[in-house]
Amino acid sequence: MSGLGARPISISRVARVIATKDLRIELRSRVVTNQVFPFAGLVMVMFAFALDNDAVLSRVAGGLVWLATLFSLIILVQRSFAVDSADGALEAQRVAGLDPAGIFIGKAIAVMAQLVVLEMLLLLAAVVLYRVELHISGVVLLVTCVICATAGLAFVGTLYGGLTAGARGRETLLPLLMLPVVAPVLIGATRATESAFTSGGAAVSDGWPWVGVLAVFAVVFAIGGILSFGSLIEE
Amino acid sequence: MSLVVDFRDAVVVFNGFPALAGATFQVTRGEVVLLQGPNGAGKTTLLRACAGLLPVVRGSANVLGIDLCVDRQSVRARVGLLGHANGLFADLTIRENILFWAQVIGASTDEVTATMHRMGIDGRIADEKVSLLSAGQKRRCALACLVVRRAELWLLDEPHAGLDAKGRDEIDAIIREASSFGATVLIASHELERTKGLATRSVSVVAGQVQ
Amino acid sequence: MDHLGFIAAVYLTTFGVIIVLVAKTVKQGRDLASKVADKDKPWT
Amino acid sequence: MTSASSTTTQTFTAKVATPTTRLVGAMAIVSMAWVVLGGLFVTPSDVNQGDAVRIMYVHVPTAWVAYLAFIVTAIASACWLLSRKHAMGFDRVAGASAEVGVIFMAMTLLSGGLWGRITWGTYWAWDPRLTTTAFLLVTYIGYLAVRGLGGSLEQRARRSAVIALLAVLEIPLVHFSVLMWRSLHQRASVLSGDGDIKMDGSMLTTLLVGVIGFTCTFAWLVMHRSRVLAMQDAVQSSQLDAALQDRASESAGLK
Repeated sequence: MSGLGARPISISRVARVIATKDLRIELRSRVVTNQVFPFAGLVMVMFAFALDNDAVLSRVAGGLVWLATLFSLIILVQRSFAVDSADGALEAQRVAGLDPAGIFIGKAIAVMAQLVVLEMLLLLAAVVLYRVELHISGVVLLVTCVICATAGLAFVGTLYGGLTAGARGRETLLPLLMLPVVAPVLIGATRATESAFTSGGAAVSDGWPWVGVLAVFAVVFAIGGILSFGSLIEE
Repeated sequence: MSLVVDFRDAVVVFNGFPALAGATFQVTRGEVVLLQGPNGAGKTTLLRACAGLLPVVRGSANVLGIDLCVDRQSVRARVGLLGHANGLFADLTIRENILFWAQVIGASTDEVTATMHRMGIDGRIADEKVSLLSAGQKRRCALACLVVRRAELWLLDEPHAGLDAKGRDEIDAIIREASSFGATVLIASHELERTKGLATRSVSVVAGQVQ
Repeated sequence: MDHLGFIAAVYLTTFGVIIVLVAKTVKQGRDLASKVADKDKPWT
Repeated sequence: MTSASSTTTQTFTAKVATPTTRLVGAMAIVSMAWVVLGGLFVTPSDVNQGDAVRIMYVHVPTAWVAYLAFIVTAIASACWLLSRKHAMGFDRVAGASAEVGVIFMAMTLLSGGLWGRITWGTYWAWDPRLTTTAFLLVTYIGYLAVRGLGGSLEQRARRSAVIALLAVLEIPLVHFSVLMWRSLHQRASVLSGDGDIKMDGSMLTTLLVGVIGFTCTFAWLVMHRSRVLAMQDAVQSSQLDAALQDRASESAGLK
């Protein structure tokens, strides 16, 4: 105990430590790997049962991938805040005066990492189950689209997840608040993915304007979250 | 002597109820103050208000020279609150939990190792998942986080609850040591006999007021 | 008048909802006004 | 509250209504009566739309009020965040306006759907304006749910103000992406062509009076509703006073 008193803490350090912590917890507990990923795969199979037509499935594959992502996002965000709320660790972070912007960025980065893995698996499932074809020219578009969409989803998810975690016992509010906000991501990512798959006769070049929308969305909500996260997680 | 805590007629509302109803209360640096009183008297609320978690709606409240009515944020980095929850990550080990706080504030790994040694949570147990530990070990781990964070004001809410005799002795030793390094400590406890030996002063909290 | 049912439905729901809303607000206001001291009514 | 009334000479006579709200209310009643009479009986039917145009006299002002309500909520929320003293009046106006706006938004969608069934033959079309309106409705239902989360008055105000301003970020993005979606995929929208109205004098007047009347109704509702909210907050704080007195006597008795 060499002297007391707080040292200045930078936002980037908080973000890095929080992201590492969240990912390490996931590596230990494997809740997302063992429960959320199988759930997302199950949703993809259920879509096939409901639509029951190979031509339709390969036409709408892009949309189904992103719908399954949105459903999984809800669970993923709830899990991300549950590990903090369980023993009052989120409160401990607030009491310790960690910069809320740092907590926000850190948790969003961890959610992003998990989402990217999930989306890769879902796209693979689409290729296998729905028989979509992906050409080399579409790969660049698809990768850019996934990166931009994932950033947007993670920022919005963390933002509203923080609000519902701050107001304990109101986790059911999360989908109502979050899904309308991520609608542009669903529209944009679906169109871009369909272009990458060239489903419905779409050209790969049609997808790029949508990636622009996704990027704008991610930037807007990154800034919005950094500014407002502190107000939302207070009780 | 500088005042670490200075509450004057402070009213703190929790869930629409004035859990602290005009409390006047001062603590000077280096004191170890025992808060005693029946359940629901406002001990927990007093500690949480000191940590800047609950707003002071009437009266005045200063902690570490910061006016809580104006700014509840900047006091937080300098106090440590140990409530009924330990604030640990159940899926991480003791070492990882303490390292988390050390990395956040930029403390060295040596400091972490030294703290864990002093708290008696080094060796094999340091790499156990927190969810597998006993209540006493969890509590010591939580206190170690406060030490690593270098909190100037320790706010301990029933630190002895749920521990056996040995665990309680260990907590006492940790508190004595923190105090000897200059930390100010507020303890809310029902363990009057035990804590009186520890405390430099005791006050009673009754019906939302400090007497 | 063509589509009388549709037009009547629009007028009835719109004005019906407004009337219910106004009535509820007036009633709530009356109940509370008799309980709250005048010093807490900043508009007076 | 009872303890407060016995100690001091307070009056409880003041009503919610004031001359201003009475004037606004009277204007609302007169113009609404005009809309009903004018819209249903005086005005002729439209060349293109036939009698369906009569729905417009109600639908257009309702939609106008719904959007106005959300603009008011956003502005009041920003004012609350920016005002140095965080005056709770702004928060109450934001809340009252959102409550009224949600109801008017629902009525807009209903009357719009019925009008669409007559004119387009369908209740719903994936038109950017319609879709954005529906998203506004859902977003502000969420906003009202956040207002109901509890906590201190200040926390309620801060949280809901942030949510209202995030909605201001969200809605243009939704609108733009739906716009882009539709323009890329279905160039021929159901909305093109048959929506035109050739307005004569009485029709235009009725529509204008409708907008004025609905705006007055909105103003009246928001004023009254925010006063009701102010009184609810006052009841809460006087309950706090009573509880404080109880605790004081409790601790005195224990000394």
